[in-house]
Amino acid sequence: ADTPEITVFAAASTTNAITDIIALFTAENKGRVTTSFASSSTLAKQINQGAPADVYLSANPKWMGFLEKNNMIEPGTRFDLLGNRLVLIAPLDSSMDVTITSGFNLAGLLGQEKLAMGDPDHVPAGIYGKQALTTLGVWESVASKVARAKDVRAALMLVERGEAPLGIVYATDAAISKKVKVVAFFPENSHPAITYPVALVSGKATPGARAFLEFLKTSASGAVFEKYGFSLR
Amino acid sequence: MGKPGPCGFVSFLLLLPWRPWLFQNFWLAVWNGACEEKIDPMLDIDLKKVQGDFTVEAAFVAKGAGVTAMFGHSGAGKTSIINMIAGLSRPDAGHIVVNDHCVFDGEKNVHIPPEGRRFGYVFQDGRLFPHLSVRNNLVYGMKRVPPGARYIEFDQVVDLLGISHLLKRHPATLSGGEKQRVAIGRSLLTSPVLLIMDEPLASLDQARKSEVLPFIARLPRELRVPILYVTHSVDEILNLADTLVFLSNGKTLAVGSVETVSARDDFQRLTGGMEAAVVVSTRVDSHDPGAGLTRLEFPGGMLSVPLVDLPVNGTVRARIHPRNVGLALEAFPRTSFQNIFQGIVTGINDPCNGSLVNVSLDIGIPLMATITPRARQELDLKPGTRVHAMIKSVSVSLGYVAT
Amino acid sequence: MGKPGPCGFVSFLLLLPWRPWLFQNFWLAVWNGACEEKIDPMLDIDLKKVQGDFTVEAAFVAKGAGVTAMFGHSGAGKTSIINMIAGLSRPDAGHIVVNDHCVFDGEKNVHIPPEGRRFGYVFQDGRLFPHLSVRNNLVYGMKRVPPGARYIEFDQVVDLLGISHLLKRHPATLSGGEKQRVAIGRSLLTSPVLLIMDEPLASLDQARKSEVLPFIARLPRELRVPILYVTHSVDEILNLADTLVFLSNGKTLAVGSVETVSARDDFQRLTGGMEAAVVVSTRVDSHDPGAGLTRLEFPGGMLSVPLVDLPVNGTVRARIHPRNVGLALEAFPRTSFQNIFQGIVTGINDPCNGSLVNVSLDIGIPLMATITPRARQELDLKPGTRVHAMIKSVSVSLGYVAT
Amino acid sequence: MEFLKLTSVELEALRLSLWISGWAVLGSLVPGILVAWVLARKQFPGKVLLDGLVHLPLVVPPVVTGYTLLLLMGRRGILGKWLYDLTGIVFAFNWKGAALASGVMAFPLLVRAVRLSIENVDQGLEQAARTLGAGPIDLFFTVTLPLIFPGIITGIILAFARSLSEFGATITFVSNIPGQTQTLPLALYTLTQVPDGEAGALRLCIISVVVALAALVVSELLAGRMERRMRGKNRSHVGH
Amino acid sequence: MEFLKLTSVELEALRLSLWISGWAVLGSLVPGILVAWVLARKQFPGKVLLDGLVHLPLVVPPVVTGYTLLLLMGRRGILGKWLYDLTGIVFAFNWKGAALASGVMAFPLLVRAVRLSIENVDQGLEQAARTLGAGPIDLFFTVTLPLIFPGIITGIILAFARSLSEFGATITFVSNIPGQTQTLPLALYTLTQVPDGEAGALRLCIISVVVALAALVVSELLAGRMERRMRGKNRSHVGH
Ligand SMILES: Nc1ncnc2c1ncn2[C@@H]1O[C@H](COP(=O)(O)OP(=O)(O)OP(=O)(O)O)[C@@H](O)[C@H]1O
Ligand SMILES: Nc1ncnc2c1ncn2[C@@H]1O[C@H](COP(=O)(O)OP(=O)(O)OP(=O)(O)O)[C@@H](O)[C@H]1O
Ligand code: MOO
Ligand SMILES: [Mg+2]
Ligand SMILES: [Mg+2]
Repeated sequence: ADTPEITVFAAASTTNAITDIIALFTAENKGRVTTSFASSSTLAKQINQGAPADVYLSANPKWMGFLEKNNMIEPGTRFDLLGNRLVLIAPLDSSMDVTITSGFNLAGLLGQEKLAMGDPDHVPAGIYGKQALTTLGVWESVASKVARAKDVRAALMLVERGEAPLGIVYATDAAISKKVKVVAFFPENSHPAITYPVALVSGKATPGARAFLEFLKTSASGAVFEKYGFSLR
Repeated sequence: MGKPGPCGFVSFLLLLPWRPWLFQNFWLAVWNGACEEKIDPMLDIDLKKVQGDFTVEAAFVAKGAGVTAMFGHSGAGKTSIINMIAGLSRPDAGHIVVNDHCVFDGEKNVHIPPEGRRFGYVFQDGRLFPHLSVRNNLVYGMKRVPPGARYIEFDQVVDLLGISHLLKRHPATLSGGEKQRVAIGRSLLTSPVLLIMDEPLASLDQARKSEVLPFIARLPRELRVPILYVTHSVDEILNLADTLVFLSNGKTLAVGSVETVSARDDFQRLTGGMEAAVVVSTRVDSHDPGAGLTRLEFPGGMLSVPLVDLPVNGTVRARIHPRNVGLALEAFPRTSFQNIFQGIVTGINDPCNGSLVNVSLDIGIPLMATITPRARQELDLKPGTRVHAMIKSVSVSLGYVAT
Repeated sequence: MGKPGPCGFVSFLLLLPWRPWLFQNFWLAVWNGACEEKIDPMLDIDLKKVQGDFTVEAAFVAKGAGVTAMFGHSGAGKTSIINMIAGLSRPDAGHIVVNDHCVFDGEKNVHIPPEGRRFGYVFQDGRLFPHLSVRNNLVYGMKRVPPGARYIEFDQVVDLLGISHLLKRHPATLSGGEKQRVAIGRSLLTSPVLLIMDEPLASLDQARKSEVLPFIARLPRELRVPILYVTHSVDEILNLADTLVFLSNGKTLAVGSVETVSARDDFQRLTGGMEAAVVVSTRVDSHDPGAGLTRLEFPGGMLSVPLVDLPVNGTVRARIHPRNVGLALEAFPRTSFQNIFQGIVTGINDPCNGSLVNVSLDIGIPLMATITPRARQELDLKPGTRVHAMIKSVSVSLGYVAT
Repeated sequence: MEFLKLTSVELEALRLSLWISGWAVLGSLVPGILVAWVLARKQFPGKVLLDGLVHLPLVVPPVVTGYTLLLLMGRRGILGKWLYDLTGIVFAFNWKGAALASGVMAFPLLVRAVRLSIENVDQGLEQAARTLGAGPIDLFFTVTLPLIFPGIITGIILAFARSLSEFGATITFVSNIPGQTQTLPLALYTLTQVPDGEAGALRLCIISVVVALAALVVSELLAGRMERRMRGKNRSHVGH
Repeated sequence: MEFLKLTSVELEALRLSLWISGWAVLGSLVPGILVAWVLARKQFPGKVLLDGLVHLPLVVPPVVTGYTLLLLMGRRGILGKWLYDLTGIVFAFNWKGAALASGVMAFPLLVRAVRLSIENVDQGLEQAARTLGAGPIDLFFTVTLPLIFPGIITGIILAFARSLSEFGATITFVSNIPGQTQTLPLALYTLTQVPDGEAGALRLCIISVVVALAALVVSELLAGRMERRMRGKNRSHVGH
């Protein structure tokens, strides 16, 4: 019979996990899935302009809120799918040894060099990072040493290349790179909870799309997410 | 609705939606109609245009199919004028009427684009298409003329100009003279209704010139195509032209027959005086193949010239150069001078500070002889002296034009 | 180390690190040295080059500072040759030696770049710099010559060419003849050691020509600058040239004095026969201002011509056109003919199928008279007939060159 | 040479990139030449505006262009909606949109190159063509166009290369949908988001470069042939 | 006109953008003209490679260029390290790096425009200059360069506009540090990433456009003056 066609717009940072999950989903013959991975903001704006998305997985609640405000989200379908941790990373060969405590000497560790992180003005990981550093009382001292990257992956790359001795990224990003190591986890209470909300696009609440949304909650999916470093909400 | 005049018709066409290919055929229809009616070819030109500090203000009328030569010092405005006639630049005011068709009228705001005029134009600076082979350069204009309106053959032109071995080449590899010949061929092959040539033979050798010039001279007579011809060569003017337009500083100084205009002082000055000649219109009276002579009748009697192939009773222009006119007080038998005219000295002047003397004679027509002061003393010439003017028949030059 | 010859010296320079400004001064030093030593100017040229289907194979030597005219049909290879001499294209083999300096040698792999040769070149196609004003075009080359090596003044050139009113303009607005004049001025102002001119006067009016030609003619004599002059005008050749190089299909057919080369049949054919003339070298014997005559001595006696401003004992070339030579069986008194030579008919031929007869005479030198068949019959001319050749003094043309 | 074997995803991206860049160039060629001609030859009020408009996609970041396209040509867009009602053509989120985005981004480069060539055309030759009976349109095709051939080639190469690398405007306008809008740069971007993606990214990068290089070589050959013909094979040259 | 008053952040971004684009153009001008000349005039083995290399930044996505720059010119980069040791110049995370990235991205556009112009130069004029005593370098400055002025202007405008909009390579190579590397497009990008940033983004966009338009007008005036001079003020034209 006719397998449902589902289009998933997902934050680029979930590319691996979602790709794997879709493989599982189609293997069960539940439907054919098309994806588009881009930054959450791009996807949100596209959905707002009538993009053919059925499912939207955002890396932060802000852009989900934007779509909700514009009535582009099927009411009652939004839920928080994933969580993430914020970590301090260093190049693999780094000898740096850090414990994150209130007022730890980040500036001293950096010296003349930069701290790579997502742009604290808009990149979710950067926003969380700034909040964490502020809570820990070190933001003032390192603000001028921040290399604000376009997205988390760019920050990751700066550390990979050794251009920055330290960086702040998600645990999931640290997990995909073989050239960096996690130096320390930020205390979970140093920043608001990191959540990835997911929802159906308004008018797209088809059985297929609902099935996919449900499939994300299954333990099979959960295992995949955890494999890539996400925590489940 | 009354029958509209040509200018009216033209303005009407200009109101039509602008479709050049369609248009082109319209113009052709207009021209062809005209040609069939055998309207007497003529140019009626009156132009004014300001270009920087330079003002062109030229007006002339040339009647009958023929060669109109434009002559004037370098920078006199010749190229500027023919650009306007060809439609490449727009005059500020005036009118251009060719063969009774008005192609420009400042007041009625008529301005037919160049492609609607079907004038052939041989440019002073060649302007061959560098991306086309010589053959494609030649046929570029020809292809745009319906076969029915063509009066000249490809092979004929290629042979005349001696460019058959160049057809496959591209202009970049041609020599200066080869380029010039291709440019002439290209415009001839459009079978134009008026042929405009801007110093077309400047870089050709004499042998080629003497082939091309008579061919050009035949076009007006045989095909009724008027020619507007810019040149610095007095020889070419005297050989070709019916009407001479003499320009200076953008103004027409004189317009008229070659005979009258070329006799002007300012014309003679521009040609360096050296080239001055008395030009007479003559009628072919008879041929004498045995003696190798043709006899031409002119108001002063008969002029013998070497045998030429012209119809009896046709007219031909003869040029007698004052430096070739000898004077004697008696007539002598048994000389090689076939032309000895009795005449009377009408004036003597001395233009070159004592090294040369110009003697004006009346032998039925005015004639000039240039002699040395010594000869003047020996012959004791003064106004009223009766003399014999001796002219070698081979020193008389004839124009190509005869009708 | 022995003193290196010029070619060796040149190859040595070519090994130096390539610094054009430096180089330029080197070349100038080389040339200036030469000029001070007053080496007798000469051209020694031997070239071979294949261009497409066309092969240039030309060799000629011209001794003494003077005008070497290159003459040949359109496409004969004139421009190709002077491009090689100027250094703009490299011959496949041969050598080019100018004033004892070797600027190209195929075997020794010497090839001085054009800017090192300091030859002035007036191009057939103008090539003015469109981005520079006329004044800046004129001084472009001048500025690149040290003041000490300049032999010609800016004002002098501008006046001669009549371009002072154009100095502020840009080439785009100039007429054809104006462009040509600026191009001539531009190359003159480089004070070249050899002046190459490719049909430079083609688009000038006669009045301007007669001002510029004598000026050019003076350069070799007064400044010892040799000139290589390409032209289709026989007049210009006969007036200017000392040596005539006659080309056909890329080969030098003949090289030699104007007198000998211009007498060749193939030369006469190319000039249409109409321009043929007997050219004699003469010595200025005396001036007679009262009679308005200058007497020139030549192997046949004395030739009277209108008074000219030439030093006594100088040599000058006189041209006698066969069509201006009249024949009579007796000598007549009281005519305007100042030159009557007794001679003997040496041959008669009839080149034009009965319309003209060429009579060869011996009057001390060979002379030609063209007459009609009728005159031949009347005078009953045959080889051996004694005749009087009558030549109007004003019909003799003189060259500009005298030494 | 395992490394050189393309995966189906890569092949798909390559195919799509070529298709989209091809259409982008094809589609912008005629309007590009037209606009270049108008800018080179005509004087009219508002010329500066047209000029500015043409340069716009070059001046603003690609993302802005993409977003503007989304707003204008999206399914809800001002023009997009109207176009859909009129012709049924949809640009949003399909290859047509990607081609549109690439075309718009490449347009200024095409126009500038062609315009430069048109300004260099000797108008004397066009005048000659008119006296030979060619009207303005006729002569444009038979004289101007062949003479600006090198400029058109340059414009095409610039436009094609720019299209091939177009990322920001494309991902913003038509999103990153494999098989539909995922061109080489977008696939490359996706690969940078996954672990071990670097090798794949490098492969895609090499593919792009090879394609562009091939296009470059073809264009140089074409232009070279034209040039040789117009200058004469054995043109005199200045030696050193 | 509250809307038109720039905030200090915007002013800073504008200042930095102009500074960086200016240096990018200035720095690439001389090598660009040189490379264009070599490509237009010389035949040598490996010419295709040089040609391809020049086009590379146009062909690969800007992010890749930025990444490559990071690999090469970063503080730990192959060349960057060496350059630092030698001269003390650092490109990483400062305006110099931004200018380098912009310059590299704009380079192919500059080269192509100039090359096109050089190919159009009548070599007969250069030959004339040589017979007038100008050596190859002399004539390049006094004849070739003035004649390709329109091409240089076009190249500069393309390069400047491209620099002004450069985003991907810059943000990848030197990151987005306000006051140091945050140019207009980077500031604009930041604003597009927050839900309420549109008004601010529009302002920055308008600033970019105004700057570019001003540059465009100046360039057209310059080129126009040159053109008028070279063609003659009242040049004959074909009317309709
Ligand atoms: N834009 C301009 N500004 C000033 N003068 C100009 C302009 N355009 C042309 N002229 C002048 O107009 C005059 C006429 O030029 P034109 O080309 O018609 O001369 P011509 O008679 O054909 O001369 P030639 O025999 O030398 O070709 C020249 O003196 C030229 O300098
Ligand atoms: N690349 C080429 N391939 C074939 N033939 C060529 C090439 N380049 C030049 N030629 C031929 O060489 C011949 C000599 O040309 P050149 O320009 O030297 O003639 P020229 O004597 O100056 O003639 P003109 O008096 O017409 O200027 C011409 O017939 C020309 O067609
Ligand atoms: O949605 Mo993103 O790619 O984590 O900014
Ligand atoms: Mg003229
Ligand atoms: Mg020639």
